[in-house]
Amino acid sequence: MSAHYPGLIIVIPLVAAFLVLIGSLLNKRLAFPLAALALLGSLLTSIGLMIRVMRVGVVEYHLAGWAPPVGIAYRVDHLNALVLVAVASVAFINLLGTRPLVADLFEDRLGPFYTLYVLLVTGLLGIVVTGDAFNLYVLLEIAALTGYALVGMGEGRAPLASLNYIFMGTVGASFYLLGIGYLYLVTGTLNMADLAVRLPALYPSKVVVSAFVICLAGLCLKMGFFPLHAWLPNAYSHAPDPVSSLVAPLMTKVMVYVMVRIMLFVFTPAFAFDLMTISGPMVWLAVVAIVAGSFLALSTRRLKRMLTYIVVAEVGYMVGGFWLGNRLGISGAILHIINDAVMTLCVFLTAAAIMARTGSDRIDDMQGLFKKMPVTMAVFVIAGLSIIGVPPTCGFFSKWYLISGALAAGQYGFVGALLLSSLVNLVLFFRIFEIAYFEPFDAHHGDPSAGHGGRVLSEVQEAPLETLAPLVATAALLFALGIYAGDIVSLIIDHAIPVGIL
Amino acid sequence: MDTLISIKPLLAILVSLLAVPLIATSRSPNVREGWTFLAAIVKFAIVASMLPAVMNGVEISYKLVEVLPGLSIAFRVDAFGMLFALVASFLWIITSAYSIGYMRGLDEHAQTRYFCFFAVSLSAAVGVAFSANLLTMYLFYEMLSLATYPLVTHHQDQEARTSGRKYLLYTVGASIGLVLPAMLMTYLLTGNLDFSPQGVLSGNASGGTVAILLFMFVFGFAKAAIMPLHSWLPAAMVAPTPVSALLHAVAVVKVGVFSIVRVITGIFGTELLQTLGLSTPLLFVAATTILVGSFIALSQDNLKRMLAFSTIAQLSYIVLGTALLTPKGVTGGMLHIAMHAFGKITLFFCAGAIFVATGKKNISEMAGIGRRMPFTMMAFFFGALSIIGMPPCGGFLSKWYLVLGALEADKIAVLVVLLFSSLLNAAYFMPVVYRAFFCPPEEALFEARVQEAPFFCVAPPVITALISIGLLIYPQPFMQLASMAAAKFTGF
Amino acid sequence: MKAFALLTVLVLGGLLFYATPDFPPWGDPESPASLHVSPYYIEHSMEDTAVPNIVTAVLADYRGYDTMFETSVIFSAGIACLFLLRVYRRKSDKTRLYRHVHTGVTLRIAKGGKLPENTDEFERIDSLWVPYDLIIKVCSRLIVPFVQLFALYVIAHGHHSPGGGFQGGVIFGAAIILYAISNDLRRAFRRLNERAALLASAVGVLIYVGTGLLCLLLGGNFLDYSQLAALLHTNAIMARSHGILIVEIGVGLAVMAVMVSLYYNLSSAGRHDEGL
Amino acid sequence: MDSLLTNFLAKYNYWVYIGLVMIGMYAMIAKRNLVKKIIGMNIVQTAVILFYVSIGAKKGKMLPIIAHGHGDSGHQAVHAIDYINPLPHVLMLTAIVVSVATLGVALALAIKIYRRYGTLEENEIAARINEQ
Repeated sequence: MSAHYPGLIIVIPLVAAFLVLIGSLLNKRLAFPLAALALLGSLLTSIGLMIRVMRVGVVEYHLAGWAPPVGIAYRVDHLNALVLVAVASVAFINLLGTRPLVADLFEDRLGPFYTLYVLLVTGLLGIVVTGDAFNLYVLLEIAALTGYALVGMGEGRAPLASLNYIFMGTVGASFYLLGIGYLYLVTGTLNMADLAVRLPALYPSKVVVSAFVICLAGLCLKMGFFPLHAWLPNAYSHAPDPVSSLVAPLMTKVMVYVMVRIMLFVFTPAFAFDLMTISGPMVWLAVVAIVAGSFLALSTRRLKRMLTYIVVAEVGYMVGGFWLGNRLGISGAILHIINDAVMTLCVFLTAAAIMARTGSDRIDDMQGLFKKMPVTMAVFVIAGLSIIGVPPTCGFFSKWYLISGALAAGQYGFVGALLLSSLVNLVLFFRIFEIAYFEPFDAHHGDPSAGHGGRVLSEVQEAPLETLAPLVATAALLFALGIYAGDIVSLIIDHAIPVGIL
Repeated sequence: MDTLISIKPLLAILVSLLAVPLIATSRSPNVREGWTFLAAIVKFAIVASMLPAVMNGVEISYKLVEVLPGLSIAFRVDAFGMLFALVASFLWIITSAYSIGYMRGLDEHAQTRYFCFFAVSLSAAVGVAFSANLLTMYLFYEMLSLATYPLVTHHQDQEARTSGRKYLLYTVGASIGLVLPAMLMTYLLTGNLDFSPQGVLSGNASGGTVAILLFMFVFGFAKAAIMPLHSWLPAAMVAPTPVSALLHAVAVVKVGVFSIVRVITGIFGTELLQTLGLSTPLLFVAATTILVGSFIALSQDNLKRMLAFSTIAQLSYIVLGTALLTPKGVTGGMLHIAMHAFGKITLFFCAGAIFVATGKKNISEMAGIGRRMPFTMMAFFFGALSIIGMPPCGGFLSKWYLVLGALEADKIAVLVVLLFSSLLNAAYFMPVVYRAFFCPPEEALFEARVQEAPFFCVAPPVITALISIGLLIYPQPFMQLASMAAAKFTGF
Repeated sequence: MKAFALLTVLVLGGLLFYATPDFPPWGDPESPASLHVSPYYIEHSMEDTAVPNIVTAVLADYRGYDTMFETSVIFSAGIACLFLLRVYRRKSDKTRLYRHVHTGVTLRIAKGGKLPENTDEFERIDSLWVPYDLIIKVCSRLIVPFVQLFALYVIAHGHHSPGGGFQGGVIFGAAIILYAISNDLRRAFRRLNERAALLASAVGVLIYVGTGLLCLLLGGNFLDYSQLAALLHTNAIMARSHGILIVEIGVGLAVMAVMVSLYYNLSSAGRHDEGL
Repeated sequence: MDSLLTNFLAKYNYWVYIGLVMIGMYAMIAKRNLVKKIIGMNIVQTAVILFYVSIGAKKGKMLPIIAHGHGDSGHQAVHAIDYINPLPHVLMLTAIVVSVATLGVALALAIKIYRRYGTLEENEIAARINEQ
């Protein structure tokens, strides 16, 4: 069976998505367990796949039995295997952690919700596992489409934000499709490995150059890379809480993965880093992204919005790290894909737990929360420390690699931006800690006449155990990822980066 | 150099961390403080149990986990680390007792939180002492910054909030902004962050780079309160006095100077700095801090703030001693860690005891207090003597070595600074003592009736003052540890 | 905003123009795209799958995996609309409107009121006046069966002529939508209600995925229809051909159901009343 | 001049596709009405479809259904040069479905927005949001 892992990792949640819907038509309480089983299945499969890749190297899987480039093939190397595990575990943990919230928010549409949820995860897993450039587009659209729907179900401005997200996402995906079309036009193939073989002879062609630019622009749009990030903060902050905590950690990270995959394994580093002279400008854009994201985050007093701006800055970390073009920088970017997925999950999940209790997403309404929700806040502190980059949490180690890479590449602007963003994050999180630590709830807190929708003091209590357990597990994961960062890099990421990159 | 693999260093760090859940879940205050005491004693016992081996020239090391290729979280106990760990863990026992008296005496809120974070801070301090490489040290350094934040802001009022912000911004800001990039640059240049007696940078970096790195480190460890990054320390005095006593006279600030000394000796190596002539600018920075700190202390009326500025000045003695780069100077610097610790903690304990007994914070309100609190003020007197560097207190010894070091290095300017600052020390301490005991009866603000603070508040300063005196007569094991470490670092 | 739009569009257009001179001329049989992979499809689809329509062969077999997700995309769109728009709690009207089917007379029944015994003669309506057009109803009633029959033909004949599951499914869905437009949504629900449409869409995709899974369980790779040979009592090549038919049927079912479900939700804004 | 014209004519599909992409993009950015934006989005997607389909074309060749493919008479040699490239068509079948699906979801959201704000003009929606 283990030979079929690459197929099963997608097929299990896909089948489950339909079963979730059918099951929910019978009894809507069936939706959650079926979804949980499916995601557990793909998590276990992804771990199995990871072990297999570490043991035997690259695993290929020919769908429908046709060898590439005629058929679609999966090609799982260390890079996808690692990202697969991250995606599967984040999705699974979030599913468990948000159950009470979902049951409350979408009481009358649990079936469709979990169907879309599982399909979204299927799409993301598919994007990561596939070795076919066009197949990637289809899966991208599955992930995006389900994402639009889930985001659009939020309160207030969510539908508008989601519609903007559709416009941007569709343009991004269309650009990607167009880029792949250009490559197909000159090579006649859609298989990534085959493209990498056939492209070097065509490098001087303007078509390849345009394909590169269009693809990159599309991907930057999809991942919310500054200055194409405008859709992201609205979409993620207005989305329903259980959705933001799924989409924010995974969507941008998977798109960064796609960029890494396309640049390193389709265009090859020789083209992306040496022939195209955009590494420098990309790193500087990343610097701007980081600085802008950090300061935008400073400018808001709403918890979720602040976190989404941090996501914008973090995308800058990864893109900048990747375009440093050296082994350290790319290792840092890949490591940060994993670490940031878990960190973002952790902060969004805690934010969801907090907002579920206080009924408000304003930072100022978090007064006295350390007393009221000690465990949740402790997890929040750990996640915050990780985002700031305090050892031994994982955020420190990806920053370590990124800064090392930048120093080695002589990109001192990027070093400065990373340090600055760490300091801004310090301010951001300690601002919240301070509010939650000082200022005990006063009597008129939660008074409707006070103008904000907070709840009365006595109602605010610790989140339910169902939410706490995944939260604590995520926090533990932050430490584990930090402590084993060296092993992750030397055992996995080192094998994922082409040998030519020093 | 013999090396012994043992888990003891890790245990010494973990003891107080493990005590946290016990402290946090204790139902009655007595049980809670019982756990604190137990943890403190066990910690000291573990540290002390490693002393004989270290005194015999054995280094104890333990590698926890390799986090990055060639870079681990690892511990190594040498003479210098031992010296600091010994001081910190011993004083924790005494401070625990003092905390009980102080916190109960003032009926403070959130005492459980206080004891928990106190324990965490101690773990971090000992962690810094026992770190085998810069990464591990950075880890515990940050942990200490964050763990002391709730202690500094304990009162949760507006003043505490402002001070807390300042505290974090200075200490964490400097460490992220300066130490982290400096550490990364060092790692990129050398591929190694282990502390070694010859340093790791020599031969790997140009003179300019070394100079930049040196100052990034020296200012980055802002806990050492070297000017201009000193102003968090007076602000942090809003904390309860035991916190000021143990953390802001011993653990936190000494972690700062300890880190600087560690980096100077273990990463740069005294030889490298000597050849590059970098000792002079370092001496200049330290001397400036000493003099300016002392002058500002002269002008303070709030007793704790005065002590804080005195601490700022005294910390730079240690840097100064190390920057002399001579065996005697380094010995003096290291010895000063211990001597200043005992002296300054006594003074803080006294300040707290006065506050508990009378509610007074300002020196001007303390005229004649010696008649009411004779034990406390006697302890204060001896503590002050130790800081000034006069016999019969231990402070004399460390200053003596510093002076010898300055002569050895042939730096007369340093000698002048040392002597002049001693004068300044006397100028700001002696009036306090004088007015406490000898002010005319009509000016005295207190009745001449002995009414001391609670026992738990008075006994600790008396004990530390006695130890301070004792250290002049029998300065072991600190003397031997300091000279061993100095010999190792300077290569003599 | 307009200036910005113009600028963006011009930059983009410039980029695209820049590359076009290096394109092979339109319709060039020697273009690289026509020389690498596609000749394999053209020359081997007959012997590999026994399907003359190469597009079908590539769609449902060589790149069948894409198509499976394509069906899933349609399915997600259906669920997405349902999720976004569906309104479950209906306002409890004080009065309800009924129409006498044969005469078109509208009755207003007050709260607590009852209809006459034989309720078949009355149907519930939502607004006071609902168009009641006999000619359209009768004409569409005549057209719908033929459209449906044609849809089945398109699905079944996809092996040999343009057509297949998507096209057939859309046509079948259009037939039902035509019925719903010419009558009203409530009547359409009587033919194909919401649950049935949802079930059909899920089952349709499941047929596709299930076939693939069956191949996997029979020992081949996912979607390798040749493994079905033993079950279908044919050789591997015909098994592929039949496999394609099976999945096309699944696709047709799913697409039909999703089209109908999309129409239900969009036309009534999720309220599932009479719509439009 | 002549070669320029032939070059232009030889690739007229591609020029048209570029024009369509530009029109669609312009509508998406410059138009205020959400439905017009959705239409713009659809135009972009359609333009990409046109581009792909143009790749597959071969002048004067058969559509990709094998002649005489029925029954036993079909076992003649098949030459790739005789048929147009089927792959882009397959890909675009998928892209069409994707664009339909996107359109559906976008319209559903537009309905939701209309339900909430009573308008589909962006500036009016912004005004409503500011009122709240």
